[in-house]
Amino acid sequence: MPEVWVALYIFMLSAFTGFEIISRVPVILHTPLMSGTNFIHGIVLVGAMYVLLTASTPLELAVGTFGVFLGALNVVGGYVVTDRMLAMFEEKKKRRKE
Amino acid sequence: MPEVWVALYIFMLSAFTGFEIISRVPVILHTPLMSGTNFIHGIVLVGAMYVLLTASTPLELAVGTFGVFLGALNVVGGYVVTDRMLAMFEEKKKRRKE
Amino acid sequence: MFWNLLAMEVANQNPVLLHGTTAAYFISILLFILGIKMMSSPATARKGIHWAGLGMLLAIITAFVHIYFLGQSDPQLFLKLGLMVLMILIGTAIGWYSSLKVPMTDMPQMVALFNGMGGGAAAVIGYLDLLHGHGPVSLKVLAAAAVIIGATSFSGSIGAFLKLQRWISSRPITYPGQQFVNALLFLGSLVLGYLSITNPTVLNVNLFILLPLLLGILMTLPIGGADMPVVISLFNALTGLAVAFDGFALQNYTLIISGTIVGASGTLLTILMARAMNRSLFNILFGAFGKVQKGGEEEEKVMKEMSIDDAASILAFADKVIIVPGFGMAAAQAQHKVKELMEELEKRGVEVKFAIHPVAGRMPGHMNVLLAEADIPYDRLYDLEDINPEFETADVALIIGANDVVNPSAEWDPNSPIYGMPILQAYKAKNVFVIKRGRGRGFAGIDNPLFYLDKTYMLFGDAQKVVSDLVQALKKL
Amino acid sequence: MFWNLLAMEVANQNPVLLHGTTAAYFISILLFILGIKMMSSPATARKGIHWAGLGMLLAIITAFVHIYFLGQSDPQLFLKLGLMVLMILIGTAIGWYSSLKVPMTDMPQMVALFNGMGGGAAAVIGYLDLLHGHGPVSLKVLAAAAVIIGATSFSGSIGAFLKLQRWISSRPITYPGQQFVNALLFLGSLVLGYLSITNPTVLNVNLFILLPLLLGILMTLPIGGADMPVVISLFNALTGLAVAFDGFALQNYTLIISGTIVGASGTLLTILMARAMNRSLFNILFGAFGKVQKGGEEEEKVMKEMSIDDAASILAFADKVIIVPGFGMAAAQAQHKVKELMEELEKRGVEVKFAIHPVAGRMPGHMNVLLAEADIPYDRLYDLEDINPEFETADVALIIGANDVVNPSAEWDPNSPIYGMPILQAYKAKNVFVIKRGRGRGFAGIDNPLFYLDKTYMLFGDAQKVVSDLVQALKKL
Ligand SMILES: NC(=O)c1ccc[n+]([C@@H]2O[C@H](COP(=O)([O-])OP(=O)(O)OC[C@H]3O[C@@H](n4cnc5c(N)ncnc54)[C@H](OP(=O)(O)O)[C@@H]3O)[C@@H](O)[C@H]2O)c1
Ligand SMILES: NC(=O)c1ccc[n+]([C@@H]2O[C@H](COP(=O)([O-])OP(=O)(O)OC[C@H]3O[C@@H](n4cnc5c(N)ncnc54)[C@H](OP(=O)(O)O)[C@@H]3O)[C@@H](O)[C@H]2O)c1
Repeated sequence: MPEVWVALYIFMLSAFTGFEIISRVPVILHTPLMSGTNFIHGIVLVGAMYVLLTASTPLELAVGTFGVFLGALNVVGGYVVTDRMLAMFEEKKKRRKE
Repeated sequence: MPEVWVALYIFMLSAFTGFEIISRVPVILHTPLMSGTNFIHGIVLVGAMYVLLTASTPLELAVGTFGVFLGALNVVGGYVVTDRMLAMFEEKKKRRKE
Repeated sequence: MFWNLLAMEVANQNPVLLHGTTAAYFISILLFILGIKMMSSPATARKGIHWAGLGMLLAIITAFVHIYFLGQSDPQLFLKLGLMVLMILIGTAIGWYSSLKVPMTDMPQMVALFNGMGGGAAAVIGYLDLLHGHGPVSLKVLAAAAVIIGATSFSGSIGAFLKLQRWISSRPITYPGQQFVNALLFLGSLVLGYLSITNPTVLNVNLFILLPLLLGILMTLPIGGADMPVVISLFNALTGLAVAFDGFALQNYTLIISGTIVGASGTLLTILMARAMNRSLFNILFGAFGKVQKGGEEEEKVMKEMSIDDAASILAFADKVIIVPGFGMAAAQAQHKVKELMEELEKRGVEVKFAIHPVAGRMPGHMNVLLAEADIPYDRLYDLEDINPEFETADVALIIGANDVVNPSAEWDPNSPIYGMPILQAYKAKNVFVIKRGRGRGFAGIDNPLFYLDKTYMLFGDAQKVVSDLVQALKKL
Repeated sequence: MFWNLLAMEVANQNPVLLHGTTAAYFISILLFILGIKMMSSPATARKGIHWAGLGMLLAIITAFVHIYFLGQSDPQLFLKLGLMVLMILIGTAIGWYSSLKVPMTDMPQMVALFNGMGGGAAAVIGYLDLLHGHGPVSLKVLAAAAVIIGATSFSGSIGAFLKLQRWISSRPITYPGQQFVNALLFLGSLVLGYLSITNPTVLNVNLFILLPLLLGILMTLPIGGADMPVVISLFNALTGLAVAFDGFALQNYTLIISGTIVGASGTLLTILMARAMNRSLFNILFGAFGKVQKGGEEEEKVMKEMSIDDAASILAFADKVIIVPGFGMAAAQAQHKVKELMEELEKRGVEVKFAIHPVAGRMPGHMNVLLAEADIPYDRLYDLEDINPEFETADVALIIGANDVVNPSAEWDPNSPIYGMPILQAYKAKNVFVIKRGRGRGFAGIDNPLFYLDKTYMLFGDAQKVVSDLVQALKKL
């Protein structure tokens, strides 16, 4: 199968997967889930790292470095924020004892 | 990405898609849904057609032809049975008027 | 791997054909997925199968066009195309006719049958791939897996069909060492599969496909009638998986994706169905093993009969009557008479409710559809959870041709094959009236202790006749 | 397309590296998907983010290893690797510190901020791809789309952050022709995007990235504070999409799959969130457009105050009191005092219930957690649907630092920005007591007519102080 079609197939299947996983989340989880998926797109850090590798001019090097920095912020901040939010659910769960 | 990995990625995403779509179906739809997915794997007919094209000995020709026949039964029977079952839901829906 | 197919694809460097067919298959898969999504909600279910059907039509037409162009150098191309058309026509004729003719109540076995056909086709593809003998070992292993799974699903589904159609006994058939024999067959399949990969002679491969064929049929023997829908669903998932494996062998993404989706969704569906019956999958598959049915229990227990007039007068003076319809009402087409009965009782101030079990009848929603057809108001129908607490306060539970769905063995007898299945607790009502033709058993083929209770009275006869007699008697009161 | 990356991959024909990295990324994605799945159920939510975090760690390590081997011929390899490590360390330090330090109540803006960073990174990748100028047009179009979407998400998220942090006014900021200006900016982006593809000079590409940056910030201006969580979710989905487009440009499946999953799940999440607020997405995004706030309504309406002692005696002699906690209770850390108040009232035979709005506070579950911390029994807490019918029979609705969640404009005033949002109907209670510090507004920044009702009495002051005064007064009674 041609490469572009492979990418499209994967795109379609990923979209369905993402869409279906989320359907019917309780309201109470909306914000942490938003934050959690926010963390997932931190994978852009990996993309930025490869792009930095390809940099050949000083401009590209500078911009690429900046990209890695932004990506790292996304990953780390997204993780810590989500974890802090979700920690509250654990506490609640423990207290509820049901 | 190597071909085998592409296939594995697609396998994983398809599995998630299939799994997620079905979660939380009402009991009343179990049988028609089983029949509906039964129809979907009738796509094996298409596989059997390609295989028949590759047949080079009389044995292969005969077995391949048989495969196409089985596949066609799966497709047509699966479709009609599912449609008949699901037709009952439409009737019900109309009568319920809610 | 079908190396000559691959060679044809490589030789045929027509970009229009390549992108065109890939796009068409893409749309097919999209239609399949959307179709299944729609099928999982009652409101859109029927549109779902139509969308999926459209996808299938598109895929088949695409395959024809693609094969036509790929096979340009094959002298037998037109013979092969002709065979395909012919087989599809015959298959369509048989499949269409038989599935339209068959009564609604025999649907589960039809699903089993057509599922088996798909499994057979999947096995055939793996079989031919092994015979070809080309390609990397990893793909050969997948082809062999497709043969094992596909062939098991083929013969197992046929076994299920025969049982449900009562062409062989629908009771669990057991014998000592059954489990051992099946395990042996499975190991044998693995060994012969290994031989078919390393040394793909016609003999080896033919022997190889025989073992799982035997295994499938032997596997279904010990499974009781009531569990069959779950087992059919399992075979359905297996066929999906086999198709996906064929897809790897054929390097065909359409097969991989569709097959995997069915494999995964079918697995989940099987689990959901088993859970709805309160059984574990393991218990269903292996539960009957070794548990040889006791023949001793056949001492004739007594069913008390009651006259129509007596029954009518008790009904007339009841405060609350819960009607439990089952397969027998469907078979006798008694729903219109039941409506009359309801009206007659309500005229006398009796509160009438209908208790609908999710698997009453032979089709999901069977009872709802029939009662709706007779214009019985929807708000008189109650689900299992809603009605069960009410039986205690009902003066009469009137069972019309139901059996398994009110069988208290499910609660009382841990050795019963249906133990744990949720039932309508008709036995809690103050009186139980049962309309059935005689001592016939239900779908699950097991005895029902409810019929022998002190408070239970039988009204023997065809459901339509008995109910209409009841209406007459009520009118005369 | 990053042709030199592709060249490196082609040059490096090490099968161990190839299969190893692909397998590692495969596992990362699996962990992401399973993580999101777990995050969508309260019981497993926290384990979910840990799994996803593990996946991310694996992906980053894999990327380092892969880049190290791919870049063997690059004289700047170690400079680049060093920069990566440095940036990741700085990013980790800043991200970790700021998100640990920030108070729980400021979480929404932190999510916005970090989401914006991801959007920025996605835009940077597209930007560099355009500058490179190689590759087929179809991939260039995707790179340009990544720039537009990523940059809009970057500046829009920062705008949302500034608004939520109150560094700029959180009220909708509108001006005539706003819609037109934004449309113009969007069209301008498309034109410059076209130029950047056909003629990728540094000037063109730099101009190109500026427009969506402007668009993002202008788009968020007219959106009110209460709608911000939905808009942040939308930007989150957009960043996901931008990452997926980058993945196409980089031919990197990990980015394609993860980005698409976030794009799709984020889109659905946005719709669900908007639906939970009873708003349409269109209305949220464009609702404030042109609707210039009337300044005339600012005539001082009167809030009636009440003394602590009077309030305490009314509470003491009530039959039923419903307490509505909100952000103010969290800010004042008054939950332990509230517990005392509840006990004091129950001692006197008053029935006390807590009404919990799903978005009370600044975090989902904010109220539940705080009340649980104070050991208030779980069965005293009631959801919106369960408690709303009860306000009518309550003698007092005691509102502790809540504002938006009891704002009846949502039901009464079709012009209100929160019209249609489900609220706790405290206004139906016989008396309404409100504890807050003064005339401060809530998260949404809008006025609350409830405070001016005849039956409403204000108890001004810090929530902790007022509640503890109430407890003292009750004890003295
Ligand atoms: N609904 C579904 O989706 C579905 C699908 C597959 C399987 N099943 C299975 O089907 C069964 C359904 O239970 P059920 O209680 O509805 O039915 P059942 O257990 O099959 O019992 C039906 C009873 O009706 C009687 N009967 C048959 N024809 C009759 C007639 N003309 N007049 C009066 N009585 C008649 C039979 O006894 P006589 O012969 O003595 O008259 C029989 O005992 C369950 O075991 C379920 O698992 C359901
Ligand atoms: N829960 C979530 O997931 C979430 C996430 C993001 C946004 N939001 C939004 O947050 C809002 C929540 O509504 P809400 O009613 O809980 O809160 P609110 O509308 O933000 O109102 C809080 C009120 O508490 C008062 N207050 C502040 N500090 C206080 C203190 N120390 N003592 C006493 N009173 C104090 C304030 O008035 P004074 O200044 O006069 O004291 C203010 O009017 C909604 O608009 C919701 O959409 C919620």
